[in-house]
Amino acid sequence: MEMTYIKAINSALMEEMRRDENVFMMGEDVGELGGAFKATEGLLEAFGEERVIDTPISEALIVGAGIGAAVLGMRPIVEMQFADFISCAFDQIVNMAATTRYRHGGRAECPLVVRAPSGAGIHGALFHSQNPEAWFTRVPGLKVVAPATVYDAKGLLKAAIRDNNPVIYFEHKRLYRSIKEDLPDADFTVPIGAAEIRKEGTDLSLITYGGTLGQSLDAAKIVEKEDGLAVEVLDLRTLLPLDRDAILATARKTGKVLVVHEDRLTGGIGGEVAAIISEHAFEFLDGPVRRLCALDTHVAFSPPLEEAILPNTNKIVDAIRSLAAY
Amino acid sequence: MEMTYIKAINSALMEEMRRDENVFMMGEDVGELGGAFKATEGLLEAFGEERVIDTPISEALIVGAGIGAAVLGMRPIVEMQFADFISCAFDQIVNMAATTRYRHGGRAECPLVVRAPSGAGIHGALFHSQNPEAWFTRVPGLKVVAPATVYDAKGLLKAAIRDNNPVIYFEHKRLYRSIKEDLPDADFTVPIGAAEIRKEGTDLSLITYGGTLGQSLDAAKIVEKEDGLAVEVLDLRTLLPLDRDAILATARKTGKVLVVHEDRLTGGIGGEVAAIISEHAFEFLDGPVRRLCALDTHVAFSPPLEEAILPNTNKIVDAIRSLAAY
Amino acid sequence: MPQAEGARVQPETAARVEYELQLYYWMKLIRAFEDRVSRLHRQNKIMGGVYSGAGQEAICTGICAPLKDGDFVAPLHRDLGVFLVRGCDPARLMAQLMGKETGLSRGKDSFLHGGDMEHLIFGSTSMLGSSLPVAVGAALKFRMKREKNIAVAFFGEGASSRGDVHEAMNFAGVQKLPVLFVCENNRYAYSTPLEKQMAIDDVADRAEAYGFKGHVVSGNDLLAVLEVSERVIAHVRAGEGPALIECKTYRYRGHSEHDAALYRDQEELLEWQTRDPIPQYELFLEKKGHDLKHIREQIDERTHRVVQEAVDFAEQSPLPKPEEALEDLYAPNSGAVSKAK
Amino acid sequence: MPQAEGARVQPETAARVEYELQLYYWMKLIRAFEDRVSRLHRQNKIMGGVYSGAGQEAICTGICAPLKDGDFVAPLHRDLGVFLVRGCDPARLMAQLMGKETGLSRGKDSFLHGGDMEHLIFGSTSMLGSSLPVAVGAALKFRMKREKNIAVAFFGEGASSRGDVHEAMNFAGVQKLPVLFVCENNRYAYSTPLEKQMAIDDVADRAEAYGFKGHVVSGNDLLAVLEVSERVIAHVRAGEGPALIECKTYRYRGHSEHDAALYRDQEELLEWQTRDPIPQYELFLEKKGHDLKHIREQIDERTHRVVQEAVDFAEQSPLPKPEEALEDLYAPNSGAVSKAK
Ligand SMILES: Cc1ncc(C[n+]2csc(CCOP(=O)(O)OP(=O)(O)O)c2C)c(N)n1
Ligand SMILES: Cc1ncc(C[n+]2csc(CCOP(=O)(O)OP(=O)(O)O)c2C)c(N)n1
Ligand SMILES: [Mg+2]
Ligand SMILES: [Mg+2]
Repeated sequence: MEMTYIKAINSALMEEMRRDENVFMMGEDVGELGGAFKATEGLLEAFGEERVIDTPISEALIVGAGIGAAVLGMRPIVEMQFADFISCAFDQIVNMAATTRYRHGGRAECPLVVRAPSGAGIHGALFHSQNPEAWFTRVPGLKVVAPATVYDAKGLLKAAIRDNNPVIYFEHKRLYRSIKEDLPDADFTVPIGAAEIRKEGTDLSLITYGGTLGQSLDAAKIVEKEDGLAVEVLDLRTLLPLDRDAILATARKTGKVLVVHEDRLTGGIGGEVAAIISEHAFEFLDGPVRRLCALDTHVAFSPPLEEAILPNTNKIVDAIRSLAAY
Repeated sequence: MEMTYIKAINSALMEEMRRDENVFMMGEDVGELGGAFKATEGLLEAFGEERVIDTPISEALIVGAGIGAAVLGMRPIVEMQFADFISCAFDQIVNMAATTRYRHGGRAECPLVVRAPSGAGIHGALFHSQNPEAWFTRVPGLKVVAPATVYDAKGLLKAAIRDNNPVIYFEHKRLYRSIKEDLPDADFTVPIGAAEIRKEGTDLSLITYGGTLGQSLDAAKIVEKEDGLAVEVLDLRTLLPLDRDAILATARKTGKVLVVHEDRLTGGIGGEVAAIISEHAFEFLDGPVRRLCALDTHVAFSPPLEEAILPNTNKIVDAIRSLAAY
Repeated sequence: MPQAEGARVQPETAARVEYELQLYYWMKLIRAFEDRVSRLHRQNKIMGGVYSGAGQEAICTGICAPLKDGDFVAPLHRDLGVFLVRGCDPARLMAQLMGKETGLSRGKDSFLHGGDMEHLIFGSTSMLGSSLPVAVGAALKFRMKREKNIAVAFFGEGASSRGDVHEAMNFAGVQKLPVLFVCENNRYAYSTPLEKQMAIDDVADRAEAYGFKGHVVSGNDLLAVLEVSERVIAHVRAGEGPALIECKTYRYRGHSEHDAALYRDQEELLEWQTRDPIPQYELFLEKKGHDLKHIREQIDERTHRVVQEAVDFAEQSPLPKPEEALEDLYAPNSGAVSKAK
Repeated sequence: MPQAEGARVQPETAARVEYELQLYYWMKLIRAFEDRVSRLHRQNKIMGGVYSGAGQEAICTGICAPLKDGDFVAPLHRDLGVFLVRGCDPARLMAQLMGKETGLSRGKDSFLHGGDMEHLIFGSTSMLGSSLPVAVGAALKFRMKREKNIAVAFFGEGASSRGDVHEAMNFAGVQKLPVLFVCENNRYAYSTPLEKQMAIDDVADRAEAYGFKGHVVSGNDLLAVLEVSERVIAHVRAGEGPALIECKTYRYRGHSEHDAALYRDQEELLEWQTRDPIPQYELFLEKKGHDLKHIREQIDERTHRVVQEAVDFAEQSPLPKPEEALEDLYAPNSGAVSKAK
């Protein structure tokens, strides 16, 4: 069935709640409203108030209560209305959820999913545009995923729900209604921890995820056509744990790597990826690992500023050309 | 005067509060107790309850109130009893303090210092051993410092207090009473943003900061003596903004770089440093940029685990030898 | 008791009359400004989230009118009125909403997140409730510096569920700080009705759990708000500690301009509209013998002009330049002299 | 009213007598265990932070005694007694404190941060107050699954200042969840006395602000704690919503074993020691006609043996192996079958 990214999320929630009665949904306005973005539309009608819980504005409680239910065997999915507000639940995620199993000596499980609508490019300004993934990818005990396609949106969410560990699921708001895909009717999951090559190539590797996959593929097509460059595009899909094999394989294959993400440069995941490549594929490199990311600032509101700050297809094209020419 | 690292902090606080009546101190048990580590000892007696404020256990309030006083021209220094609890004030730091100037269009200042006793190696286990610096070094609008010497402990704290921006000051608990130095009696500051070469060398660069500087210097001495290796040791001192010039200069000079920190490998600052070097000193590299950091886990309690997790002099020696042999 | 403690009988001075008309002007200006903002949003001239406070004008007006120079205010997303009553230039405010260079944040942030520190209006983040600790810190400064100013923090009943609100109120109570907490209880947090947010009727009841007094007032009745705010603000200013005023009210529009608010009963809206703060106040003016028709015409003309000028200014203002994206992140450190008096 | 609502007169069954002696045993065991822990700390056999609950034994005992199988408890740093009363093996608990492989966390975490999920004892993080939302989530599960279990969250009056506590209590009130909040008010948070923590006398007063009832009880009087806890737990279990019990108490030792507690008045300590929960309860046993001397001897012998066995077990247990540092981070995903009944 053809569906949008947001619909894929919605149908994953529907199907998983139907499949497993221990799955439930909790967050602000997830019930009657169906969520600020309609990701949870129809859930209340299908599963009732006890499994689709509207909460007060209490992000720490939302995550904390999710943890409490999870360690008793439930599979809560909690929603941050915007990923930006995950900062208000930060301690619960990085200290409580992430360490639950470790500090119980392996005798506890915390199968919690935190859904976080992230990303910029929608005039959301400082507090509705954030890409907070790198705050969490440095936290052992968590898993972090960031689907870039409709298929992955559904498959990774299902995998996250079925995973026995806390998973932070970053869904990119700009993709919600801007991409569509024909999905199989049968149940499927996308494995957590596996990157995916979206386009093969031999001249240069472009490693990206989430909101910048589309732009990266567009850019790859442009340089293919205009410059005859064969760019390999690797979609990380899971940000913790990183798929080191896939990252190193493409780096070794092409010898030139450009990392692209919408999160800012400094402290973004690109640094970690570049460091891994530089350390473990050093002999294979024909040029520096470069990064094209948002500028090192907050995502500003006014269009000229936002445009200057965020990556886009043109900027990626330029970066590819420059690296190819190295 | 010879003093310990903790005494250097204490005397910086004393002197700055004496110098500027707008400086004040706020936190849990900072008054009569003088702080859990005695960093604020004597302040209450010297400056009274109005400028040395014992707060309830409310980290978000502590930082938030600091911001409110700061934007009105005060210079609050707030203490997290342990850096680990900074997670409870996370939103106030990364969203409120870091964006204050930006979202006011440059028409506000937030001269706030957050002191955070961090670091492991004292059997503190998961929640009293954290090195949370990399959560903050990816946040524009903040400055982050991490002194490794007694001199810097004092000079960077003074610079932080006089800085017109929010500064997170990570003080390493293991250094509190384990290192001593003779400090000048006259007022001095250490500039924020400037790394410092602690030992010159030509064979290999070791870049580090905070708790691992001492071990790194020890390791450098060992390999100098035993292997005749001249290791250059760069102490970052400021983690945001990074001193890119100093980083690139040493990398270009020696062609081989080992980054060492007590924070975990994945998502630590080492990744950013390695990425910067790999991108901007690519032509100069004679080997991969390597990282020696804590293992990718929480800091466990039991001595054999803690020992396995944390870097130490021997591990650094091995890493230097291995990279030198590349 | 016909002469209750705080219900001071105001002498009918010319100043008082002028003040009462000024209050009317403010409510009308807020309404006119916000109506225009909603329209501009529909015309795609304002992007991003737009949160109308229509229906709640008596609160911003009634709380801010008794404030003095040097008082600190921390408004939230629905408190455009606070900006206007506290003296923010309407033109710069409109430019802010349009992301212009001349706006409060120079295009950096959207809607009401740009503050105006010249008027001690602190720009909030989006994280609801997180400005309460900040207001408490401002009050701490006033106390430390022996200034007779107060800090005022506004928040919705929805925000009251945030931990930051608890921490802020508790500390304010312990330290007896000059801070006024103003809860605008409009019965909904986005789509979430009161009963899913709290198990009590009045947020004001929380104040006692922090050692200070909570007051409940009809937020749609300007005179009622004023009566409480004048009295309570005087107490707070006198150093008697913090206070909480809860204003019961209702938002007319959706949560944001994107929201059709289908989760609400249309009846409920209509009923609240019969308690609109503006006609209520007009009745009072009429009773006091004012020629309301005349006044309304005058004031409508004035608010219309002010709003139009604001729109003109904003529309003619330039957008920021791309390179400004990296400006305003850090304050320079020239001399590092501290600023507080 | 000699027969107050909850003061149910217990028939003097053999079971009741046994229960009363069991309570005595628990208090004595906690005291003996903690005394030994303090000693072991001085001997450098326990590293890291050690927080003694000496003086507060009646609370863990009186709250936990009426609990049933399947109830969930979230103790904090001073609640070693909760582990013992809820059935955690003393030997594994002692091994936990010594960082041994056989400890609750297999050496991963220190002191009471290792939980014992076999007995539904949830290991807390150090971040005070953050386990209250977790307990609320456990209660949510009980409600969803129609289980007649309850969740109990312990916290100090110091932790009550944290935002998480507010968010947890508010939501528990809204949802009328089967959760009991237990505040151990020992007058100090580390060095910080009550009056710097809150402007009210009783944390219990906060409960009403969340729509449920707060109860104050002498935390040094086991019978008083029991009287309230049996009654309140029955209500919570019956689905009547959450409740808060505040137990007034005092900690004998410093905040941790590193702390000499010089900020406290020695008089205050001595006065509280006259209200020690153990002799108070002994008086009760005597009044009931027990041969106290005999019982005490028996029980001292038993607690001593249990503690000694725990120490022996812990000391003989191996330390974890270095390579285990990377174990226990992630749960395997074998089949991913969900676990709740
Ligand atoms: C911490 C946080 N969580 C969620 C949101 C998303 N959000 C924006 S406004 C709103 C409802 C606010 O309700 P209330 O505080 O009652 O103010 P009102 O909009 O009714 O004026 C929500 C949930 C937010 N801004 N901040
Ligand atoms: C969020 C947080 N801030 C600070 C601390 C440090 N700390 C540990 S115990 C303690 C005092 C706790 O007081 P209270 O809650 O009353 O419990 P008590 O120790 O008196 O039993 C403090 C400040 C902490 N553990 N967590
Ligand atoms: Mg509301
Ligand atoms: Mg206490």
